[in-house]
Order: sequence, then C-alpha cells, then structure tokens
Amino acid sequence: MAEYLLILFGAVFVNNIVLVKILGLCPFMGVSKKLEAAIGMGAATTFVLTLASGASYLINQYLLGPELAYLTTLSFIVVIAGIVQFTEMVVAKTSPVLYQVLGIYLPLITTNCAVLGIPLLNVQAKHNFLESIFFGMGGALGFTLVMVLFAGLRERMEGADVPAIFKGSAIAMVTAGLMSLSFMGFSGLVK
Amino acid sequence: MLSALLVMAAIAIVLGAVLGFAAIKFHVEGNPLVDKIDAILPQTQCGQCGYPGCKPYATAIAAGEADINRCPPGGEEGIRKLADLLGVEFKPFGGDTLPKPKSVAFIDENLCIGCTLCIQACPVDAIAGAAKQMHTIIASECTGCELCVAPCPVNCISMVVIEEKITTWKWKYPVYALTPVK
Amino acid sequence: MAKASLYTALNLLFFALIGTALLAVTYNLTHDAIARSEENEKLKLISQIVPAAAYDNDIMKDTTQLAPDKLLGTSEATVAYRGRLKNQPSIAVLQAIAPDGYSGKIKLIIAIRSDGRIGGVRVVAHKETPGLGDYIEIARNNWITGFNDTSLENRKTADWKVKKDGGAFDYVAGATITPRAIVKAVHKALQYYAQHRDELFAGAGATPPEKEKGK
Amino acid sequence: MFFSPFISKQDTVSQIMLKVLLALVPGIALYVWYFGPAILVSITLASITALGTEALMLKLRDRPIAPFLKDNSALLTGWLLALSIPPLAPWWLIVVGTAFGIAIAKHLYGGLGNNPFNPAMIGYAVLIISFPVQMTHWLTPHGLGQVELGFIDQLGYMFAGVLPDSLRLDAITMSTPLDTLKTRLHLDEPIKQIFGLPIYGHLAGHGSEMVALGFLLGGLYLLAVRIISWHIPVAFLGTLFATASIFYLIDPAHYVAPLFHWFSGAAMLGAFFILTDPISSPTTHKGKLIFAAGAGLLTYLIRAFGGFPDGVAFATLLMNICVPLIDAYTQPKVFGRKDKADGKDGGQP
Amino acid sequence: MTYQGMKDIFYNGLWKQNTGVVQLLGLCPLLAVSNSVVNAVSLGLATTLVMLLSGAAIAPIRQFIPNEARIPVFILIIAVLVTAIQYAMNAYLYSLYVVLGIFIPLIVTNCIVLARIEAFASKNPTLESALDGMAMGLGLTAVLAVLGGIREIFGHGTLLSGIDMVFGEAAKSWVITVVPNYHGFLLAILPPGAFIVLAMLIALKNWLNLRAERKAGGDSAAVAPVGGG
Amino acid sequence: MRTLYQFHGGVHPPTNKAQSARAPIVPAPLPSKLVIPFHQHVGNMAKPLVKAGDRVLKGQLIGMPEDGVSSAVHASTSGTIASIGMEVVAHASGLPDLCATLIPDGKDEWAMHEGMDYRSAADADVRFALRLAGVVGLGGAVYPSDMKLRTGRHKIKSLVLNGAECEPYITCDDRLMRERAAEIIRGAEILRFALDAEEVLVGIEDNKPEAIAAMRQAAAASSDKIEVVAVPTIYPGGGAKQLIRVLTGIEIAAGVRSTEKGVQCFNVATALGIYRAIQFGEPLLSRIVTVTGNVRNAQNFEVLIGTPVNELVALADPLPDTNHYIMGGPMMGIPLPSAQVSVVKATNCIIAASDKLFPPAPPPMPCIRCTRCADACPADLQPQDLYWFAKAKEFGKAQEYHLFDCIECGACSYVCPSHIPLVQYYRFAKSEIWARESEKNAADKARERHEYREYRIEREKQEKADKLAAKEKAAQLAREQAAKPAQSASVPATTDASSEDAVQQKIQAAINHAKQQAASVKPKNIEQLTPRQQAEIAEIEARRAHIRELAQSHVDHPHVDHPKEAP
Ligand SMILES: Cc1cc2nc3c(=O)[nH]c(=O)nc-3n(C[C@H](O)[C@H](O)[C@H](O)COP(=O)(O)O)c2cc1C
Ligand SMILES: Cc1cc2nc3c(=O)[nH]c(=O)nc-3n(C[C@H](O)[C@H](O)[C@H](O)COP(=O)(O)O)c2cc1C
Ligand SMILES: Cc1cc2nc3c(=O)[nH]c(=O)nc-3n(C[C@H](O)[C@H](O)[C@H](O)COP(=O)(O)O)c2cc1C
Ligand SMILES: Cc1cc2nc3c(=O)[nH]c(=O)nc-3n(C[C@H](O)[C@H](O)[C@H](O)CO)c2cc1C
Ligand code: SF4
Ligand code: SF4
Ligand code: SF4
Ligand code: SF4
Ligand code: FES
Repeated sequence: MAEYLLILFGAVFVNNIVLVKILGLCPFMGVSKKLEAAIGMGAATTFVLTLASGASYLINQYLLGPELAYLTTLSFIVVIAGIVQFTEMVVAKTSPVLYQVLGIYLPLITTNCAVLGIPLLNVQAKHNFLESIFFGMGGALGFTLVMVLFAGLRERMEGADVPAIFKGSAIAMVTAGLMSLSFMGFSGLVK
Repeated sequence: MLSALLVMAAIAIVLGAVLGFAAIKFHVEGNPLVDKIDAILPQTQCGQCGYPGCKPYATAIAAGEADINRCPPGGEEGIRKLADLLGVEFKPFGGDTLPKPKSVAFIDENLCIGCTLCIQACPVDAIAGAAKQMHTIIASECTGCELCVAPCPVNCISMVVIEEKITTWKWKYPVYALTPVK
Repeated sequence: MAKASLYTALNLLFFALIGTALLAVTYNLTHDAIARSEENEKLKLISQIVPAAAYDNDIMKDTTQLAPDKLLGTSEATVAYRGRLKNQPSIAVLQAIAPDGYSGKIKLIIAIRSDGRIGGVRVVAHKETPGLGDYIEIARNNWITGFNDTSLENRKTADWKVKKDGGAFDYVAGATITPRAIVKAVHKALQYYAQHRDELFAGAGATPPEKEKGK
Repeated sequence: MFFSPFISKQDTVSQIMLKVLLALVPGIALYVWYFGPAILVSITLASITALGTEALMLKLRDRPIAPFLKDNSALLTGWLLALSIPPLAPWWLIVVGTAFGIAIAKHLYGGLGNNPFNPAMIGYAVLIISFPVQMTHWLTPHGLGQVELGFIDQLGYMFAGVLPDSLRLDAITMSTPLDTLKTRLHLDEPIKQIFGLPIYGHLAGHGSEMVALGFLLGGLYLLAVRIISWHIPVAFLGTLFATASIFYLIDPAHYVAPLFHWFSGAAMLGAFFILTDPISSPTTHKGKLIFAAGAGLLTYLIRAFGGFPDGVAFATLLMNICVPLIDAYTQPKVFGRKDKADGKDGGQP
Repeated sequence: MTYQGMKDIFYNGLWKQNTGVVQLLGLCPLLAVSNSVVNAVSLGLATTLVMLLSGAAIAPIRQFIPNEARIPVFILIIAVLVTAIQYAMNAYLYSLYVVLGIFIPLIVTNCIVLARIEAFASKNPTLESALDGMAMGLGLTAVLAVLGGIREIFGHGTLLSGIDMVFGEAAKSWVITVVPNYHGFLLAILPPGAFIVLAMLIALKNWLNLRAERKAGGDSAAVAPVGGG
Repeated sequence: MRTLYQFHGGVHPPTNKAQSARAPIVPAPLPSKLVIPFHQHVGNMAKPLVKAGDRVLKGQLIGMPEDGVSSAVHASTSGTIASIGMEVVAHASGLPDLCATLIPDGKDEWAMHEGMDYRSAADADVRFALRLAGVVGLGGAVYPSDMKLRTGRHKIKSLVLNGAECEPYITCDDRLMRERAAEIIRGAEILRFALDAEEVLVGIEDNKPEAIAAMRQAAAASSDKIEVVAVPTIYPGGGAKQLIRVLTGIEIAAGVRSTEKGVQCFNVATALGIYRAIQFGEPLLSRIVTVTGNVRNAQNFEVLIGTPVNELVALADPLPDTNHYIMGGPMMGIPLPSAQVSVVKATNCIIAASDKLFPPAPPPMPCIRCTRCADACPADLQPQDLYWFAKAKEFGKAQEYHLFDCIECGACSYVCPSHIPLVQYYRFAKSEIWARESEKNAADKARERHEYREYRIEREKQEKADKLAAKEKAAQLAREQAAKPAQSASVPATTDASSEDAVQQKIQAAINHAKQQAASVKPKNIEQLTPRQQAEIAEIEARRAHIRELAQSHVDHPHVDHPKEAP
C-alpha cells in the first residue's frame, strides 16, 4: 500500500502535473477565474482521468500489446473522448448548475493534455493496473489542487493594483510561474 | 493489420453503444443560459445593442454571436457581470456604445397632439393617455430608453436627466491622488 | 434518437477503421527505419566508450541477460553487450545503477575491457540538480572520463573515493554526493565484473563476417 | 476630501517597517561577530538594489516614488534576502535575487500590499534553483581554526571573484550545518559522529545558533511592540518541534533533536520575520495558525526528506499559495451572528 | 480566395488571434518544450504540419460528419495524423523524437488544433482551412521560437544548441554562444521560467496593443492614476 | 455589582471632553431665522402643512408624518413662514432639501398643548402622541421613537438607556444627565411602562462620575427598578449594540431588531424628550448641542431646531483659523457643507475645526494587511477584506463578508497605519449596493411590463386576426349568398384608403400646427446656455438621430401597420 500512496503523493505534489510536468495548462488558465468553476472542473477531470487511466491500461495491456503499439494514441484518445462525452451527458442531467459553470469547458477535457498525457506516462513508466489508477488519480488531484489554489489567488488578485499590461492572463501566468517555483520545493521528497 | 482493425472496431462499437445509451438516458433540453443573461441585462429594451430588445440580445450572446459590451444602459458593471457569467475577459465599451446619464422622457404637454405613436413605441407601457388627448409619462415606469422620442411627429418628447436628490445621493468612490514628490 | 446515435456510432466506426488502416500502413512503412535508428542511437552511445578497434563482432547483437545484482544496483534483468576480437572476449558493456545520487538513481553504462580496465563510463539518465550535480554528463563536463583506464589493480580500494574523502577522484566543490555515488557504483561494477567475467562471456559469440554486415 | 473619522493614530507604515528592520539588528550584530563583516556589504548591496528596483518599477508603473521609497518595505525585503544567502556570495547574486523579488514578485502585482508571495523568499528560491553552486558556499564561522579572510579579501572575492593566492574556495567555505548533516546522513554516518564535527556547537551550528538566538530576541521585541502576533511564531515553531520530536523519538539515530531544527537554518528568522510578513500571510487568527503550522510541517519534510538543505523558504512560498483559501475558510464569527463571514446571507440593504 | 482573404488569415494567425499570447491555447507544448530554440521550433513545425493537414483533411469531408460525432471524428483524424508524424520523426529524427518525447503524441490534445478545426475548418473550404491551420501553426511556432530563444539565452547563454539533432553532427558548429562564460540562469529553462517568460511576452503584446490604441485614439485612453492602494 | 461583558475591539481616542463639560447648559438666544428641514428623521419626509406667509406658533405642527416610518416637524418658535423651499441642509451630500424658513417674531408664543396620562392611555395613543410630537432618537440615529416602542409579540426584558457618550468632544448627554437626571428618569419610567420591561439599565461610561452620581441619585428616587451602571470607557461603547452587549451579554446582529432579543435601547436625551412630550404635550423643538473644538468658550447650549449653525457657533467664540465645521464627533461626524445650514434633531455637537486641530491625514498608503483594523472592529468584521472588495468594486464579495454589519464607527480607520479612509469605502459600497438593488427592482418591473405588453400585443393581434377571419367568413358567406354582384369587394378597400388619407392629413395638419408652435417657442432660452449645456444638447441630438435610425430600422419591418413618413 505504501508504494501506492507514494505514487499518489508524488503525483500530487512532487511531480505535479500542471506545475512540474506542464500538462493541462489550458483548463488551468481558462477555468481558474472563479473558485467554484475550478472546483467543478477539477472534480470532472478527476473523474475522467481516473477512469481513463484504468481504461487505457486495460486497452494497452489486453488489446494492443507491443505489436499494435502504434494504435496507442489513437485508441486512448477515442476512449477518452467517449468518457468525456459520457461525463458531459451525466453532468448535464444530474447537475445543471455544474453544467452551467463548466458548460464550455467540459468538452475541453478531451483536449486537456493531462488526460491523454497521464495514460501515456503510465505506459511509459510500465505501471500496473493499480499503479495506473493511483497515478491517474494523483495527477488529477494534483491538477484540482493547484487549480483551486490558483483560483483563490486569482480571485484575490482581482482587487490588486496590477499594471495595466499585466492585467488578466499575463499576471495569471506570472502567478503560475511563482507557484511552479514554490512547488520545486517538493523536489526530492519522493525519489 | 486485421487485428488492428478489429481492435479499433471493438473500441468504437463499445463506445458507440455506451454513448448511445447515455444519450437516451441523460437527455436534457432547453437553454437556461439565455435567461441568466437576460436577468443581467437592464431590461430597458432600448435596442442600443443592435437587437430589438434585451431578450434577443441575450439570445445572441448565448449563441456566441454578440459581444458582451453592447449594452450601454447596463454600464460597465453589466459587462463585468456578463464576463463573469460567461467566463470571458472583461471588455470595455467600444466606439459608439457608451453609457450616458440616467434620464426619463418628458412630454411637453403644450405640444402633444395625442397621436399615440409614442405609446406604441414604448416597450414598457410607461406612457399614459388616450387617442387625441395629451399624453404623460409615468416617470417611475420609464426606463429612459428613448424609443418614444423618434416616433413623435411633433418632437414634443425630450429626455430629462434625473437629478441627484438627497434620497438618491450616493457616496462617491474615495479618490486620493498620491501626489508625486519630485 | 436511437437511430441518430446508431448513425453516429457507425460514422465513428468508419473513420476509426480508415484511421487504423492508415496508421497500419504508416507503421509498416516506418517500422524498419525506426528499428534502425534506435539501434544506431545505442551504437552511437556504446561507440563513445568502446573504441571500434576493440571489437570485430556485431556488438549490438552479441548480448546476454544479466540477473539483477546488488553490485550492479539493478533490480531487473539487464542486457550486457559483448565485444570480441577474433572471437576472444575483448570488452563488455554493462548497465549499472548508482542508487544514492542526490535526488535518486543515476543510470550508467560502463565499458570494461577484458583486462579489467574501464573503457569508459557514461550517464544515461539522472535527476541531479541542474547546474550543480549535472557535471557528470559528458555534454557538460568531461569529469566522467576520469574513470578511463582505471581498474581494481591500478586503484587501491581506499582510492575509490572522491578526493575530499581522501580518494583519487576529482569532484566539483559543493556537489560531492553525486560523484561519490558514481565512484561507488563504478567500483562495484568492477567488482561484479571480476566475479562474473567468465559467465559474462559464455555462450555463442557472433562471427566476424556479421560485423561487416552490421556496420 | 474630508470625512470622518477626522482623527487617527500616528502610526505609519514606514515606522512599522523601520521597527522590523531594527529588530533584525541583534541578529545581524551576532552574524558580523561570528562570520565577519561581509554580510554588511551584502546588506548594503541588497538595500541599494532594492531601493533602485523599487524606484524603477514605480516609475514604470507611473506611481509616485517618494512615499513608497520611504515606506521601508523594499529595504526590509533586501535585508531579509541578504540574510538568507551566503554572506560571501558574488555581488551579482544578491542583485539578481533582490531585483527579481521586488520587480516580479512585488511590483507586477501592484507593489506594496498586493503581492501574494513573499518577495524575499521568491528571490531566495530563484537563486537556489538557478545558482545552487554559489548558494551552497557558506563562510566558515570565526574561531574554527581555519583560514580566515580579511575584509579586503572578502570584498575582492565578492566583487571580482578572486581569492588570495594559494587559497582554494573550500578552505574558507563550508556547507552549512543543515547541509552537512544532510550529506553525512546520506552517507550513512551516525548522528553522534556527525555532531562531533567542529562546525557544530551546543544546539546547532557553531555561530549560527547564536545568530538564530539574535533573531529570536528581535522577534520577541516585535511581539512586545505588537507588530506581529504570537500566532505565527508559536504555531510554526511548535509544529516544527512536534514533528521533529516524533521522528526523533522513533529513530534518534537518523533524525536530529527538535532543538537543532529550531536553531539552524532560517527557522528563527522565518518564524518571526518571514512567515509573519503581513501581506503574504493570512489575516485571521485561525488562518495564521493553520498557515504557520503548515509551514512548520513542510519545513520539516523538506529538511528531512527533500532536495534542499533548508525548507523555510519553500514552505513559506507553498503556504503563501494557500493564503486566499485559508482566509476565506477561517473567517471569524461576526458580531451577533452564529455563522462565519462567508455565507451569502449578508445583511440585506 | 482573394489576396485580402489570405492576408487576413495570416494576420489573424500570426498576430491578432495568436494562439500563444492571445488565445492562450496549446500552452503545454508551448511551455514545456520551449527550453531551447531547436526543440521549440521543431515541435512548432510538427504542430503546424498537423494543423495544415488536419485542416485540409477535414474541410472536404465536413458535410458527411453528423454533428454529434463531430468532435470524436475530428480528434480521430488528428490522432491519426499525429501518430503518423510521430512515427516519421521516430524513424528519421530520432534524437529530436527522444527529446520532445511525450509532447509529440500530445499534439493530439493540443487544444488549438481542435479549436481551429471547430472554428474554421468545419465552416470553410479546403484551401482556406489548410492555410488557416498553417497560419495558426506558424503563429504558434513564432511564439515558440521567441520563447525558446529567450529561455535559451537566459538559461544557457547559447542559441541553437541541439541543432545537431536535426541536421546531424556537422551542425554542432552552428551553435551560437551568446554570452561566453555565462553562469547560467537556470530558472529560465525550468518550468517557472517558462511561465514567467511567456507572461512577459503576453505583457509585451498588451503593451504594443495599448500603444497602438493610444496612438489611434489620442490621449483619451490615458488613465489618471488612482491612489489609495 | 453587575457582571459586565466585553465586546471585541474598540479604541481609545483622546476624549477632549473636559473643555465643554465644565460649564452648565446655556439656552441659546432666539436666532434671526430658523430653517427647519422637513426631513430630519429616518423614513419618509413629513408633508408640509404651511405655506409662505403663514403665521405659526411655537410648537405648531408644520410637517405631517407620512405613511409608515416618519415623524412630525414643528415650528420651533412663533413667527412667520418666509418661504418653503430647497435649502442646503446638514447632510453629507451637501445637497438642498425641502425646508421651511421661519422668521421669529420674538414672542415665543406657544401653541396649545397638553400632556396625557400614559398609564391609562392605550399604547397606540402614546405612540401616536410621540409621532405627532416629532420625537426621534437623539443619540444620532434619529429613528422615530414611536416605532421603537412597537415590540410586536416580543417580551422585553431590559430597557437600556444609553448615556455612554463614547465619542470624543461630545458632552451634551453628560451635562444633561448632571443637570436633568430626574426628568430623564421620568422618561425612563414612561418607556419602561410602554415596553413593559422588567429592568432598566442606564449605561454611562466611567469617565463621567458626576453624571453617574446624579443619575444614581435620581434613580434611587424612582419606584421602578432602575440601575445606573458605569461601563468601561472605550469607543464605540455607546453604540447601541455594543452597550447592550456590555450590559446584558446579548449580541444583536445587523438586520435583527433588538426587541426580538428582549432588549430596547434609548438615548438619555430621547428619554427626556419623551417625558416632555407625554407629560406636557411639548413637541421636540430644541436639543442640547455641544459647541467645541477650535473655540474659546466650549460649552453646551440648548438650541432651537432650525437655528443656523453660524449663529450658534458665534456664541462660543470661534478662533479665527477655523475653516470648517463638523456635526457630531470626530469619529462619526459629518463635515457641514456650510456654516449656514441649520441645527437639526441629529445635531448633538458642532466642532469648529481647523487644520491645526485636525491635521489632514497623510496620503493613504496601500493596505498592508496588518489587521489592526480587524483587532479594533467592534462588529468582528475583517475591515481589510471589506476594503479590498469595496476598492475593487466587488460588491457581491463585500456583502458576503457582511459589509452591512459594519456600523461605520470608524475605529478601523482610526488605527489604520496606512491611513486609508476605510469607512468611506464602506459607505461608497453600501450606497452602490442600494442603488443596484433598486435598479434591479426597476429592471424586474420593466421586464414584467415588457412581457405583459408583448403578451397584450400578441393577444390583440390574435383577436384582430380572429375578427378578420370571422369577417372574412361572413363576407364569404355573403358573397356566396349574393351570387352575382362581384364588384362589392373593392368598395371597402377604397374607403379604407380614403380614411387613412384623412388620418394622414390630420396628422400633417397637427404637425404643421405644432411646428409653428415649436418654431415660436423654441429659440426661447438658447442664448443663456452655457457651452456645456450646448454640448449636452448637441450630444442629445446626435443620440436621438442615432436612435431614430435604430428605431426605424427595427420598426420598419415587422411591427408598424402604417408605414410612417419621415417628418
Ligand atoms: C538545492 C541544492 C541542490 C543540490 N544538488 C546537489 C546535487 O545534485 N549533487 C550533489 O552532489 N550535491 C548537491 N547539493 C549539495 C549537497 O547538499 C551537499 O552540499 C554537497 O554535496 C556536500 O558537499 P561537501 O561534501 O563538499 O560539503 C545540492 C545542494 C543544494 C542546496
Ligand atoms: C530562506 C532562508 C534560507 C536559508 N537557508 C540557509 C541554509 O540553507 N543554510 C544556512 O546555513 N543558512 C541559511 N539561511 C541563513 C540562516 O538564517 C542563518 O543566517 C545561518 O547562517 C544559517 O544557519 P545554519 O548554519 O544553522 O544552517 C537561510 C535564511 C533564510 C531566510
Ligand atoms: C459607533 C456608534 C456610537 C454611538 N455612540 C452613542 C453614544 O455615545 N450615545 C448614544 O446615546 N448613542 C450612541 N449611538 C447611537 C446608538 O447606537 C443608538 O442609536 C442609540 O443609543 C439609540 O437611542 P435613540 O434612538 O434614543 O437615539 C452610537 C451609534 C454608533 C453606531
Ligand atoms: C512583520 C513583517 C515581516 C515582513 N517580512 C517580510 C518578508 O519576509 N519578506 C519581504 O519581502 N518583506 C517582508 N516585510 C516587508 C513587506 O511587508 C513586504 O516587502 C511586502 O511583502 C511588500 O509588498 C515584512 C514586514 C513586516 C511588517
Ligand atoms: S442595449 Fe437596450 S435593448 Fe439592448 S440589452 Fe441593453 S437595455 Fe436591453
Ligand atoms: S416613455 Fe419613452 S423613454 Fe420612457 S420607457 Fe417609454 S419609450 Fe422609453
Ligand atoms: S489597519 Fe489599514 S493597513 Fe492594516 S489591515 Fe486594516 S486597512 Fe490594512
Ligand atoms: S467602521 Fe465598520 S468595519 Fe470599521 S471598525 Fe467600525 S464596524 Fe468595523
Ligand atoms: S495544450 Fe491545452 S491543455 Fe495542454
């Protein structure tokens, strides 16, 4: 169990998918203006990513194998697109409020690099099924964590006297950079 | 090659089935976004946005056809709220659309000929009067949209800026210039 | 509704199949080229530490599996490459891991001549601090070439340390953990080689003519 | 404009900052005593850079310069950064760090009062990541019997990078007590043997423990004049102590005693001067406790298991990230209300 | 297509709607591989190629795709193109392939590819779509190149290091050392540097826009400084 | 000894009370004129009952309370109403409001008035008497006292009399308690009876020992259980919520009536006013005003409502460097727009101010989140957050953080080392939120009306269509019946056309008539227009042209039945 927790911890903090691995930045920048939206997006992504990690492991292990490795990307993305669409329909039905908030962004999960990146990293690291799931979940939780924290910072910055040319995305980018700098403090914690 | 085709076919079929099922099971309709946008618009129905009223403008925004900075009566605050709702960047007013002081219409009663044209133009029924009689504007209902001004054949309607009274007076934003000391 | 989704699914299926076919074709077209470039890349690395004159067989093909071993720091079976000169063992390329780098494992390949002298060492992968611990990369510093020609004989056990600890190997001030780890790993790999030399070269060697083909 | 209240207390921002600068003096004095006057050069350099960058950025942002230069906050950032980096660092190191901290971490956010991150710690983090070599050469304290550089020689090294003939850099520098501890533990040396080294004093590093004591003194002064409240220092030092104790009790051969953690690295400086930066720390009492406890825990984790010898700077920055959320979720009870100030029920007009 | 239409497409792609600094899409590769010019430009060109091809491939068949299946089919096509390019690079530009690593397959999920297809290729004729893809791709490549250049110079003091991965050993001498004996400001080539340098580029673009606006609109845009914090 | 509670925060500004507390209250002489605003209280403005030229007697009702929360206004002395008109009043806006200007005749002749026996009268009658007597809270809030006696179904346990007077400089309540303690206690008895309260607690800050002693003595003489409690001196200990907290431990949230928690609070001067109104039927015509600050003779005056401030201040001999006046204390007072405004019921103190006395605060610096303000805030708010949101105009957030719980006491501004005018920001945010609220209500109303109109038009169309269809049907039927004659169909059409022509002509005639009229009226006052007004007119014209275009382009197509000719 300990090594699974370590994978989880490592994926959330040490190798944070957004700030260290630099994946999933578009939703990170796009959906972090409001705290609620960030939380919703994080939840949706966590759900999708965990499922996608498991599903892609199974596909890679049992359907593709080494001969069909050239179908990895193709099959993964198709499955992910399917899961996303499924999630979208479920959210639209079950939580119109969340759907309202995530509206335009849910489909964007498909084009969230992290969602394809993590399954690919799983293959690269030769994770087993459980490891894949934990890594996927860790990545997604890390994504959610930094996005929520980032949203908090951005909400506070609304009132800051930011120079005109840095207002909006530029200062957000600086903030992401300084967050990334801070997260370097975790380096070495999981070897 | 064959195995590749089979694998992809299998994936596609399974997904198709799941999605097809979900599409039926989780079907939703309606677009609550329009109503949310409409709730933010000031309901002046003035058409300055280029649409024949607030609701059509809201529909256009929801469909992604219109910018959020077209409604002068809504002011910057309105744009800001729209930007928040839609998760887009705030945009200042462009070019010809600028907010102006709140006013109400005023009918010069000496000139009014009672043609009822203004009544037909007013989107909120803020004008009282019958045919061939002098008309008056119910100031508390008037949204200041100015739509009645143009139709009047005798130009008897004018817009009066609402003056600040003690009861409507607002505390101002404190501006303190930090004087540069050279 | 059901009909529409059936149509959707079929459409998807259609494109999926076309795409798959296209990829299968691409794969077949590039398959050989990819295999070749991967091999070339390895060869390039190996040839950095194994002079061409040191062998005449197809070193890329003359491989053997080594069981995980403490001295190599490995926990999985690794591949060793064997160079032979006129069918006599001449040089071996081992993979080793230094487990105690500053921030994790450092992966090495080590070439050892049949006489027990180091042919060369290269770092294949590491996570040391950029700008501090990364002078072990050949691209940044030729510190790693300091191992060339060292052996268990010409360096005493006490010498297998960095100078700071009284040994014979150089280091960069402010970053001694990394070199310590590597020195230790190379030292152990030599010990491994000394113990396992014979089994290492056991088994069929490739014949010289194949070398020509390989080149 | 002229509106009530028409009277106010006479305190000003620059006085507050000035008192914090003053509180640093005992620590600095001890620093000079043990490590020589090079630190004063660093501080001067940092001050000049800080004020210069501040002025430049204010000018670029079209804001009045004088009132903000007089608020002393830039000076404080400079001093704290100078105290965190090796005293013998080359001159450009302190310049780059200070300028980065003030220009990027402070003024891009709108200057004083607006920065979510601690500018000095941003400067420190940038430096340790970018220039780890220069950032790990610390001066050997006075009285350890090794070669000691004169002031002129120190200046020569800082500004021209030259050492007197026949001296190797190793001879005058060492890695810090925390760093040495980490390295030696890495090499499986037992703690007893490590502490036998001459660089260790009674509690922690020889010399640096006294510096930390100096900072503690200054911190107590800040508490006394009510510039900082007890929450942050107590929670930070408490958590650091508690965590260190747990590990120490489990395995005293591999984990050092809690007091060592208190008196080495930037723990004291952090507890009283860095984490307490009002602008980048939470405003509520509960929030301060959470913030500092988090920082204490992170500091320990980074020191004991992470890639850096000291964790105060990164712990500060990581907790800075959390401040808006901490603040939002620790709002105190409002007068007469049972709920916290984060519900939507806000008094209707 | 008219000359003006073409000009518009390129103006949009390279400047007005620039993906990197205006739309803020496709950020991951932009930030992750821009630690040297060579990496940056290589991935930029690979992306451009994908965008051009996908624009060209999707525009002609757009009528045949039902609306619900739109996104999955688009992504499918993109994925096929990307994988093909990935294999080609693997075969012929091996070292570059290794360096860019996971970011080649990740072109699939680069939002900008899909975004352009949705916004442009699915509504326009083939030639325009291909050109739009190319213009957008080149816009991205341009930002990547600038970002890569700045980060490489700050980080290492060089330019074009790694060029040999594209042009072979002989190209090693092309590497330019901009600042000799440079200490190396490592931050620039690490993730935080990527964010911060991109922020500076965005700010620069804002500044240029603002200046252009000021020039156009007289001094009216000048805002009086407001004190009080 | 009573156990006292504490409230969070509070500050200790220098009290500066000694200057004015020394001398006894002096009645101010009759001024040359009295300017009496009709809106001196919270709620609706009183409706004027007099017109210019009317002669009035002292205590005569001149403003009638209107619906709901409102209060009466009286002539403060006998004389002639010179005018009813807009005058600048003592309000932070500096805007004019409706006032009666009364020229005293010097006779000070009372109108008829008589007291009542409150013990036998119905509660409603007592309240109505107070309403007609114009008694409002004199502690600063000027809330009609009769409204505060409506307790609904709530049982009142404690009646609190507020004699804290925590604001610096002000001593009017202090002097009043020293000199007229007995009358205050009588008032307290009336209030206790009306509220049916169990106990009466008089809270007086412990820096007024003489007042405490006087009040204790008077209270001892009362048959009611009246306890005079010395409370710690701390600003704003006199805030009703704070005083209630200190005396009873009960906290009253914003938006909650204290009666719901079984407490009600009145100022001591209000109690006295109530006593005089009930016992003698005397309306509220005067009040005690502290005149202090930059003056030679700081003291308390009994001043008629409507007395011009300059005439009052002259009595205290202001120093020559006085450059403006503050109404109220230095913490919560407002700067008077001019010295010509008149004393109103809310005027407890006039401070002559100079730059030396109240040096302008240094320019504000940014907030450094030092939380001194939070430590000082008696409402347990986070002023720095409220400021942050108010400054950024994030009003929703400000409200979430309980902006409306702020009592505007100014303690936060007082301690802020950055000298930020925090209260200003809160006032700004509050009034913006109020304005938004009313705008939103207006928008909702407009939407409703618009939707109704659409519905109506739709219905009318439908009806018309139905009618037309019916007509058509009938015509069809008729045609079918009258088999042969086929031309009849064209007849209605021509009549239609001619009638339309007629309408058109009439309109044209009317337009011509109007144009003539307009031509003769128009040039009237163009010469006097300032350039700004002219620019405004030009702008309006341009806008109109634009709207005309818009209106036309939209109106042309679907809506209008008659194609309109361009005039
Ligand atoms: C941020 C940071 C990163 C470091 N990275 C490395 C590294 O990668 N390799 C290394 O050997 N030492 C590294 N060190 C230095 C070690 O902590 C330690 O100081 C050094 O190896 C011991 O050297 P000494 O034996 O000369 O005292 C780093 C130090 C810091 C502060
Ligand atoms: C954020 C920060 C980090 C610091 N890091 C170190 C460090 O790693 N090593 C060090 O010796 N001093 C460091 N210092 C400086 C110490 O406060 C103090 O000056 C002392 O020299 C170091 O104590 P030590 O030798 O016990 O580690 C740091 C200061 C700050 C503010
Ligand atoms: C900050 C603040 C301070 C106040 N100070 C006093 C005071 O010292 N004395 C007083 O009678 N009322 C004071 N008030 C007014 C009381 O809150 C309350 O309105 C009054 O005691 C109710 O009595 P009234 O209706 O008779 O005026 C203060 C209000 C506030 C908000
Ligand atoms: C108690 C206290 C602690 C401070 N600590 C720091 C600090 O750690 N780093 C820093 O850059 N500024 C510090 N400052 C100064 C100032 O708050 C800082 O420069 C602001 O963050 C700049 O906006 C401190 C100020 C005070 C009053
Ligand atoms: S511009 Fe006029 S019609 Fe358009 S939304 Fe605004 S108020 Fe409504
Ligand atoms: S009266 Fe005129 S200005 Fe007022 S709402 Fe009606 S049409 Fe608009
Ligand atoms: S007292 Fe002033 S500077 Fe301090 S937190 Fe409050 S508003 Fe900010
Ligand atoms: S003015 Fe408002 S926020 Fe400030 S101390 Fe008083 S109650 Fe608190
Ligand atoms: S490129 Fe958009 S999420 Fe990675």
